[in-house]
Amino acid sequence: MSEHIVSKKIYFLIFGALMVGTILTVMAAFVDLDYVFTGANTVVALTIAVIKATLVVLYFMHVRYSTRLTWVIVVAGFFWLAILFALVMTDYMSRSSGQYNLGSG
Amino acid sequence: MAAQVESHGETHGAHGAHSALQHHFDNMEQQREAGSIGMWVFLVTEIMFFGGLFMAYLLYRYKYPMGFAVGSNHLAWKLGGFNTIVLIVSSLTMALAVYYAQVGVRKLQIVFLVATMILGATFLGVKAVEYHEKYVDHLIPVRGMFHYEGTLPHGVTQEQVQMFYWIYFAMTGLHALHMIIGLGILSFLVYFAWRGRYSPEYHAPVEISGLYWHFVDIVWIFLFPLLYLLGRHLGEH
Amino acid sequence: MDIEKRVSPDLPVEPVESRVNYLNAQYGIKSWLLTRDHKRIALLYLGSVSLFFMLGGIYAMMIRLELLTPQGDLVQSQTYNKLFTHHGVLMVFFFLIPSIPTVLGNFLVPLMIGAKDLAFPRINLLSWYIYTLGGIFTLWAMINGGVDTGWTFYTPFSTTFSNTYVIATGLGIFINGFSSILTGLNFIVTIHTMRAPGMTWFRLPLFIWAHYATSLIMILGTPVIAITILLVALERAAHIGIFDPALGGDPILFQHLFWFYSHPAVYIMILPAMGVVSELIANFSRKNIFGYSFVAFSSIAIAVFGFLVWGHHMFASGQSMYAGMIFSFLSFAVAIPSAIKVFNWTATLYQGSISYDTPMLYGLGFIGLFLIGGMTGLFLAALGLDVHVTDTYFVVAHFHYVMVGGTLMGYLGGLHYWWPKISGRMYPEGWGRFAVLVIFVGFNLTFLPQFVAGYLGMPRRYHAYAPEFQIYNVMSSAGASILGMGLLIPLVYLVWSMRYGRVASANPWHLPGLEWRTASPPPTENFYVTPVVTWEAYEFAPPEEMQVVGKLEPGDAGDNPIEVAP
Amino acid sequence: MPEQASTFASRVDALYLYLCGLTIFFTLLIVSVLIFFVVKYRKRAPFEIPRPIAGSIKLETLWSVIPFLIAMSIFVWGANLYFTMYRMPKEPASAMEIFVVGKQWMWKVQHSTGQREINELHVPVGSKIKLTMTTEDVIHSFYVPAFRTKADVVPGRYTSIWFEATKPGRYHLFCAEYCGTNHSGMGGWVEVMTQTDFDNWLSGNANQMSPVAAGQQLFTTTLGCATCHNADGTGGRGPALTGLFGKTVQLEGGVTVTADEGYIRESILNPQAQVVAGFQPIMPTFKGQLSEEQILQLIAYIKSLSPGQTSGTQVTTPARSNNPQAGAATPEGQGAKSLDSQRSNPLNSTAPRPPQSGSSNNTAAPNSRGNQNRQ
Ligand code: HEA
Ligand code: HEA
Ligand code: CUA
Ligand SMILES: [Cu+2]
Repeated sequence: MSEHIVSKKIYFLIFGALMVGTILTVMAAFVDLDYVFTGANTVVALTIAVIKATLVVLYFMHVRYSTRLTWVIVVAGFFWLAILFALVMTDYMSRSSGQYNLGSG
Repeated sequence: MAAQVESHGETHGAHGAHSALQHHFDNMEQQREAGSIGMWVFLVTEIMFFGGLFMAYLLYRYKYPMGFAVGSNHLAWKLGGFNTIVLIVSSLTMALAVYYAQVGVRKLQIVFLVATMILGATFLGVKAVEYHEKYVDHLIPVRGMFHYEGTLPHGVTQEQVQMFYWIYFAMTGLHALHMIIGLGILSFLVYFAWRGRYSPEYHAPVEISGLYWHFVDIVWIFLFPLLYLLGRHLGEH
Repeated sequence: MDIEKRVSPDLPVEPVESRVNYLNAQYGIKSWLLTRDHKRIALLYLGSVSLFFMLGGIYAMMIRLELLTPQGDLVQSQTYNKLFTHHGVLMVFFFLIPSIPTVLGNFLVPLMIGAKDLAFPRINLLSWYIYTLGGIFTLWAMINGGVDTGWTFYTPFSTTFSNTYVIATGLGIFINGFSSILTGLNFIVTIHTMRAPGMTWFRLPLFIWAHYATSLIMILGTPVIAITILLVALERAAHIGIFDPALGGDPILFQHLFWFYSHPAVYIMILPAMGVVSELIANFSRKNIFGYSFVAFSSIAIAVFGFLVWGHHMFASGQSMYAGMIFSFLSFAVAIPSAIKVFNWTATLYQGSISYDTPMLYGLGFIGLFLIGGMTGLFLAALGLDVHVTDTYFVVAHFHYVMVGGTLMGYLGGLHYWWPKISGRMYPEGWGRFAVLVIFVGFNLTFLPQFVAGYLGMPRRYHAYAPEFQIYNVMSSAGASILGMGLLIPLVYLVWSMRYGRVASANPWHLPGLEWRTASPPPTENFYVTPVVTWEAYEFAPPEEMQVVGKLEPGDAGDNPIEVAP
Repeated sequence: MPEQASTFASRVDALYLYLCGLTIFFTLLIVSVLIFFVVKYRKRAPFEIPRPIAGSIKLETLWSVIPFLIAMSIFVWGANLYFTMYRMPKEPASAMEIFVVGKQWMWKVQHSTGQREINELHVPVGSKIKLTMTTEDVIHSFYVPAFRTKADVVPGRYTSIWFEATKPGRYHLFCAEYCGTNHSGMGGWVEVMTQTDFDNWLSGNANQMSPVAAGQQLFTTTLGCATCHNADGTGGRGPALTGLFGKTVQLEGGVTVTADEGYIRESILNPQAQVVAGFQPIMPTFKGQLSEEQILQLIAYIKSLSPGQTSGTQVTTPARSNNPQAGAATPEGQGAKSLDSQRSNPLNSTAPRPPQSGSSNNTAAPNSRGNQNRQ
């Protein structure tokens, strides 16, 4: 398959979206969202970051127009990171006192 | 060595003998694809490389949420935000440099590569200013040098703030290192672009370096909120 | 045996040099050190990997010598600690992990898929330089004083308490890691983009599947150990409390990060060997492998699920019990693909035409020893039992069974199997079989008693031990000297055969694989004509139907297996 | 088979035998089939081409599912055993608590009745013993093969295991986690005695203060905790400590924690990290001033203020009467002082630590522990 040339217009559109995302991130960070649930700010910040990253990956990095293989590689990368996070945190979050681990409070 | 490559299948023909074709590839398409997959696979290793630090971040933030908020609130978020914008613009210029390589406008290609480099250097300059501020504030997380001078809220100790700061330095330092490498790659690209090496048929190096540059940008997209903004909603301490 | 009989003594043996091949295409040191030919790089790796193996082996012999008596009288405890650390570091990072991929994989992946080279020849050479640099770094650290942390570098001992060359060794391993990453990257890209026409995924030899799976682990796991080692170095240098509980850090985090790589790394070690054994079993019984897709996908399954079980090294370490349970469950799950392989290999033999050449003997030895090693892995994955045997010689015996009995056997088997292709010469068959026997006996004598000592409670990394364990240690040391002798034999005759061995034909074993359809040794380009694959993997055909695509003239001596025996 | 001297031993051995049986079964199965095939189907003619066999889904299923089921049986068995071994017995009051501190390269033991030992552990046969363990420096691992139990001790944390010895005798105690130069020398003996022998042994070594008494002395006199928490722990400027242990505590900032060993330790070393709701953060840190053993003594004392929750001190032995509070006449930590090699500690400062203490001495500050807001 031959390569796909993304038009300049799309680049500028994405750029605009990224800027908006950045501004939103900053604005959201200063609003206390803890009343929704604890850590809501982080969730918002990360959601925006993930959207921004996805835009970069899809358009600036042309994954949208690439082979399935590229998709698989990208997804695999993040999936493995998730494995690392998930299983390590399983350990820490399920440590409870009174049993084998009397870790503090 | 076999200069004359025996190509196989139907794919050969048109661009069989481009001067940039390495002897072990059948055609440019195969070579380009190999390069691009190679870079993607490399970026996956980069994800995992940064991943170790993100893991440490996740764990210690989980353990010391307040300590992290205190440390974070002491960072210069305006400088960080400025740098975020700088990087996003540099991603745009990089994408445009690739675009002009694809359509074969050499002059604009060079212009945008150089613009990307200038933006990258700006980022590093701002970063240096930030590091210097931290140095002045005794926030270098080395034993004996670190001391957070602000008042600590209940439940926060010096160690926790220090924990934030080493993660901050490790992550942004590693990121900056990648930026520096990126600048090195870009200067090669500028040199070869100036020599007229890239054409609509052959510009894989520009494209692949672009992937790298965008990846470094993505890392920053996560670092900025995670490091600079995590405790802003709690107000200044 | 019958192969040897078929050699007609009066047949003129054509000297290898007469044909242009990768070995004689160019001469001089520079042509080697700057080569981009994957086959030459494989030989560079063969040299360096063997060097590290011998060093590691010498350390092993010193360990065994020390453990002859319970008192710990030969060397001081500090020295002993360095011995097993150096042994472990060299064997794991500088021998076993690179061994099969960089030597056999480098040589054979392009040949087997019908490519002219790996996708990135320069990166391939670079990876060898990085490996060498890392090795020199590590050796330098060892000569200057050494490390005593064990190959696992547990914190806070390694970060705060040890006063040996932790940073230098760590950097050596860190550098070496990039060589591993680059090799994996190269393989993945090559297998994806460089297969010859007609070489579909399901026509790939299982060796390639195994290397693909291995490469996945290399690129996904190695970066994590790299950053972890960097953090250990940083913590040692700046003492900022990353892993130091005194400063709010968590030493267990290190263990998570370390094993996130190091457990998958044990599959980096075993998967290529499994690939070799699949080749050996199929080819020496002249049959296609039983359940091809099961064997192929079990490699991928091992690679993927292998990432989910690292916590089984931490059952007694202070990890949460629930996490322990998850990890234990997954460890049992990951054993199933290995079981599938073992059963399929066995079934492949059914109604085959089995010959007893040295490589096959290694292959059969592998199955038996890996079986025992793997089954004892199940002992360790069983939570309540692991509490008793963790950090004892039971573990030591387990991993030597899989690593030495498994991977080393596979590596030696592969080396013998492809030796004619690599060197253009045959190894001496009689000596080969004799060496297998000695190695097999020596190996079992060395490591079986360690299971007993371990279950009786002898902790590992012990310089001096309780006298009641002596009997097992004496047996083990005796076995180790037999094993050492056994390993000496191939070392000698392989070197010898490079010059004096019988000249090998293009296809001495009469097999259908692509690598056998080019000359021995192959020309630099591998194939003069890009092969078009029209046959399935392990599809045996009468010799006259097997087309040879990598020769200069059609009538090249050695092409017709009936006229010219090996 | 090593000596079986605890209630776990036979259960671990049973699982072991089951696995040995499986291993032998599969090894014999595969090896005999292998040999049979290799002999039966050996090559008869040079270029034989045996009939290709693609495979069989039925067989594949069979030899995936059966091993999986077998594996699951091992998993369930092993997990069950694990929980028995590592989860404290339900009735904590019935267990006798012993404190163990690992240190390069020795095990320091203190009984709830005050007896101290190094590299030895005396326990009575037939009662549940709970070990609460930590370490002053690196990770060690407490391993008694005859009991089939072991656990790593991790700096900055408490690890507990329990066992019930079943047979009097002298058994090896090993350190199983590599801990440096003299790792192989870090061991000793566990002496399991009949109850009467044990009582005699206790009374023969009774001139030492119990951890509770020592802790009380630290609390009231040496450290002056009583100024704020009151001598009987009823509280004052500091929160009340009576009945605290095991309860849920409301912290400043809305967080709640369970008052377990780790919490108490944390509060002593890093008082600012967990301030009880309604109190001022005025408590100074005791980081660097206390050995691990002294912290354990304080914990023992605070536990003793919550009678329902205490464990060790509840064990009534004749020896206890020989070990009266009068023992308090002996100066504090007589044992602690002599056993603890008096590590000099550069970190005996009050919080927050000034930006000095540049000594990069490797052995610095193994006593001071970081705080942990969460485990
Ligand atoms: C090549 C390397 C290699 C391989 C392949 C394996 C394979 C396995 N290992 Fe091993 N292991 C090591 C190298 C390896 N290991 C090393 C180096 C260490 C120690 C590190 C250190 O601490 O220094 C270690 C330690 C280790 C531990 C930690 C011990 C401890 O420290 O307490 C555990 C625990 O679960 C474990 C389990 C397993 C399991 C379940 C497998 C499985 O993958 C095995 C699967 C294979 C089979 C099961 C055999 C074939 C199957 C059949 C014949 C069918 C019958 C099967 C069933 C009924 C299920 N290993
Ligand atoms: C690839 C991995 C690998 C290999 C191949 C080996 C090979 C051997 N190992 Fe190793 N071993 C490890 C990996 C490996 N080991 C690891 C990871 C550890 C843990 C380290 C730690 O705890 O940190 C360990 C630990 C370890 C111990 C435990 C130490 C302790 O805990 O105190 C012992 C003890 O017997 C031992 C013995 C041996 C022996 C006898 C061999 C033999 O198979 C070696 C045979 C090889 C040769 C002898 C060299 C080749 C032959 C020649 C050059 C001929 C000339 C030589 C002679 C005639 C002597 N090893
Ligand atoms: Cu303490 Cu090993
Ligand atoms: Cu493992």
